[in-house]
Amino acid sequence: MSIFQRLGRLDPRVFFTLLIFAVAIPIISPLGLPVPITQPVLDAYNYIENLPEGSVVLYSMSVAGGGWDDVGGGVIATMQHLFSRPVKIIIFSYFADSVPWVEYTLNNIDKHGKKYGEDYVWLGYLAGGEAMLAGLASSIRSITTTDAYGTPLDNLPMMKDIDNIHDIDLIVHAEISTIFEAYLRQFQAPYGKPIILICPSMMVTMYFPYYPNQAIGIIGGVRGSAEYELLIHRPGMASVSTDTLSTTHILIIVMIIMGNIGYYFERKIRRGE
Amino acid sequence: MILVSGRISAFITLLILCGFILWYIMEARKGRVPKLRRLPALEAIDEAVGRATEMGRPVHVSCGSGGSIRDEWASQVLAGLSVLSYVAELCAEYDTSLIATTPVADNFPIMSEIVREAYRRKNKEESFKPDMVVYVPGYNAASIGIMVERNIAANIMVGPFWHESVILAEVGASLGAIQIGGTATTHQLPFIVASCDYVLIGEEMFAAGAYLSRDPVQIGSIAGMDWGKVLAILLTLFGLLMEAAGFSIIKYLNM
Amino acid sequence: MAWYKSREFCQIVTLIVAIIILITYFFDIPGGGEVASHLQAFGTIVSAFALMVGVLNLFQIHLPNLMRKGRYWYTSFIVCASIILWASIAICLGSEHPISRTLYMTVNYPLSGTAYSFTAFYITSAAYRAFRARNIDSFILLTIGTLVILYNTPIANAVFPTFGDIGDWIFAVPNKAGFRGVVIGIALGSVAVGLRTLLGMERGYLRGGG
Amino acid sequence: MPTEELILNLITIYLILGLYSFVFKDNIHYRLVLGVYVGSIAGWSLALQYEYIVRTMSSALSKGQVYYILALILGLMLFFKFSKRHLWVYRIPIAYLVGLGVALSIRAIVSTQFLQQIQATILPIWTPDPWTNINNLIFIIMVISSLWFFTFHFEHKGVSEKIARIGRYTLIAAFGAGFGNTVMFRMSLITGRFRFLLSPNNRIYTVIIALILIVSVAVYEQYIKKK
Repeated sequence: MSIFQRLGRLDPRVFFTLLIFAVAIPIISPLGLPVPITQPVLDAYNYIENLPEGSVVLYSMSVAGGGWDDVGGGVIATMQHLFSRPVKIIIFSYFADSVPWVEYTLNNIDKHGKKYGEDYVWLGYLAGGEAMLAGLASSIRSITTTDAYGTPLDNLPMMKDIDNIHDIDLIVHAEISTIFEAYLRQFQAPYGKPIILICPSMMVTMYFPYYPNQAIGIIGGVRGSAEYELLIHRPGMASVSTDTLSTTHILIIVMIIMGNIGYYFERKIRRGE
Repeated sequence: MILVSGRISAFITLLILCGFILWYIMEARKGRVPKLRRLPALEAIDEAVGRATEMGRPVHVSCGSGGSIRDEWASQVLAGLSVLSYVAELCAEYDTSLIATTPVADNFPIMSEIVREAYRRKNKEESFKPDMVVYVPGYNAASIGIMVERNIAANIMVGPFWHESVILAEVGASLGAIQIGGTATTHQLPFIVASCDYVLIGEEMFAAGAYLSRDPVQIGSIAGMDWGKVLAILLTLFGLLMEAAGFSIIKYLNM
Repeated sequence: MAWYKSREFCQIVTLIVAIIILITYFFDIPGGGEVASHLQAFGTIVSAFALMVGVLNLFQIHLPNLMRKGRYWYTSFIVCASIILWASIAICLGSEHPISRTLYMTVNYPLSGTAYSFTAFYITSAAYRAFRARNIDSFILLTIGTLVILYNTPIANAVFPTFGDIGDWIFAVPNKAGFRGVVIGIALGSVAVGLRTLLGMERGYLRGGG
Repeated sequence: MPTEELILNLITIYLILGLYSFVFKDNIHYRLVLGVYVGSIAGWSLALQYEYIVRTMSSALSKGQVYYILALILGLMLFFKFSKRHLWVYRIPIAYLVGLGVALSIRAIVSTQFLQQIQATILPIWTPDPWTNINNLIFIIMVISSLWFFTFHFEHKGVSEKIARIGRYTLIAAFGAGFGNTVMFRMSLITGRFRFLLSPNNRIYTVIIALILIVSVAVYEQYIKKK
């Protein structure tokens, strides 16, 4: 068997090892490669930047452990951006697993003097799936009468005049699973509320048909997150990961080329026989 | 009792679609069974089980790596279950060992019931073992452990899949198993297409149950779906024409 | 056989629940939405019990394996032990308690993250196997796939900005169009499967074959 | 680094490396970590579901919604799965779940995945910008042909076959794009794990534990072979 032929029949473990190096090297010594900014991210940024004073934002933080590394940067960056704007924020989670990450996010941003209960509220994990979202749209109090810490909503100053979807101006939804369509069905289709979506990069292709009519902006994965971090001038966890994206992607391209060379020679020899 | 605004056109469309399907079902009852195009992926199931039988190795079936029978993924899970039912029957017939896995607790009891039922139909209820259907939390890492441990010869994965699809398919390929995949979770379709031997793309998997049953009435329901597609195409073209004439139909679609 | 033991009875339960949910969605019935949301809340409670059934199934499989010291009996032992450990800590102290949190952050989070990232390995081998110019189909898959990978590579993008334009076009036109076709088809397929299930004709669900 | 944190980190590093070791070879460390993974997820979700039931039931009962007892009974009926004689009991909650799922999966799908998608396909093809017109036209043709590709009943012959073929190519192109795009997501996940493993504090331990794993697997396999 020639060397070229062998290229087409490599043991997968060879490139598993190469992959480990491709990931590890930029982490140990960062390369600092540039990232251009894309339109869906810019749209999301501009919308938040131009929210009128006193707007209410419903933040659905539905990211859990497994996907945090991909979308966490975007979550922190958008949350940071919202906290720097004169708006009120209501946070809830669709999944129980997301609860620790909400606390993690709130501990890792600069709150710009926003006070709990007056400027932002954390409702905790709200069970019930899509029915919960429908309930939330008609009345928040039909789903939960207290916040995550057990304080009745009526005792929180900012919640006094807020109860249903009509009091809310923007929905930001961060997810790692595929529940975004439920948000479209419950918030966007019936009430026409704008939604900004933060989702893993692989979901971008799936959700792209909804942009820009149904989702006004999409922040997709590490790359979108890194762009958003650049826009708010706070490089964070996503910016660190973009270097490894370059190296690993190049590795995959090289492997595809090797596979094709191997295949080409294999076929040539088979034809010769 | 009035229709909720914003859902009127959807309700009417749903009725029309159901009408198409019911019409073909009735036609089929009268003996006019529509012809269907071949779906090689479904025909490959027999081949896959047959090969597993010859090799004396088990068949692995997965009805999705997420998505429960009680939420909006139900239709995909049901499609997977109909394939499971068929495979279980084949396995019962040939005495091939079967292993069905799911990470979704809701689906687990119903899968187990379906396999038991399939064995009962082939009068082999005594061969049914509770460990044929396994609830596997931590599916991404644990299911491949099971696949390697049992050294499966066929890997049939039809249902709503998430990132696990590529893991399962690649491990299956490394074991040399025949792989049949099908899903309607659009972002996983690329992997199923790239790494399985036979694929059911999106809608094709919903036809699986009817196709495998070879029941004329169910086959009728598939032909009904085709008219739904024609409706979609006609609506698009009609919308374009009307738009050109300066009249927008979009607001009627949102009614 | 008593009527309540029959499959037809189950079929009727399914049909009634489905019809209530559908009617309350499309029609404006006073209190209808509330009934539907209670029915769904019931569903969540039932599925919480389904999880318990699933965990019992784990014991059903792993305990006998442990008893007869079968293959990988040590895995079986650890599975049973960690279920008991985790469940008892998180139930007794509550999932919000610092000890439960530490447990979650030390074990559950890193392990689920690791298991998720398994895909990174297998995706490379899938790309290697599948992206070969065998025929027109795989040639298209290869070309578009490679272009999108390059589009997503920050450095390639910075060096050749054209990749950005090509990538944007791929996403806006063929990708969006293809998936739109798939999505519309899925809607139709779901309606068909749903209807067949409600009519008691779908093969998978509580029904005989054939 | 305080000792407790170090110990926790060492445990985490072992768990991560043990799980990763499977991609190279099925080995004893993978099997051990797998047990922890499966068990911890099952135990953790058991606890969450238990909390959920308690919370929902107590809030429902406090609101006087006594009928939530029905849900409890429905749930308990699932346990008849383990009874041979009364198996029929557990089909009822399943029937309930299926009814719920079917209705939920079809009720909104017509609007979001059918009508709104059609609506978004009705794009202007007579704008002043020729480039947009061409793109929109290509787009519409691709959507229609990929829909046509899925027809099962109509014969694909002649023109019909050509349309279906355009549809097929469109789908494959879409899948190629989807594949290429997912690569990024996966790579960012693995990066997250490696950022932890290779953080300045953990680097050295990661290397040590990795070496221990390799050596112990080799020794263990020799031992098994001899036995």
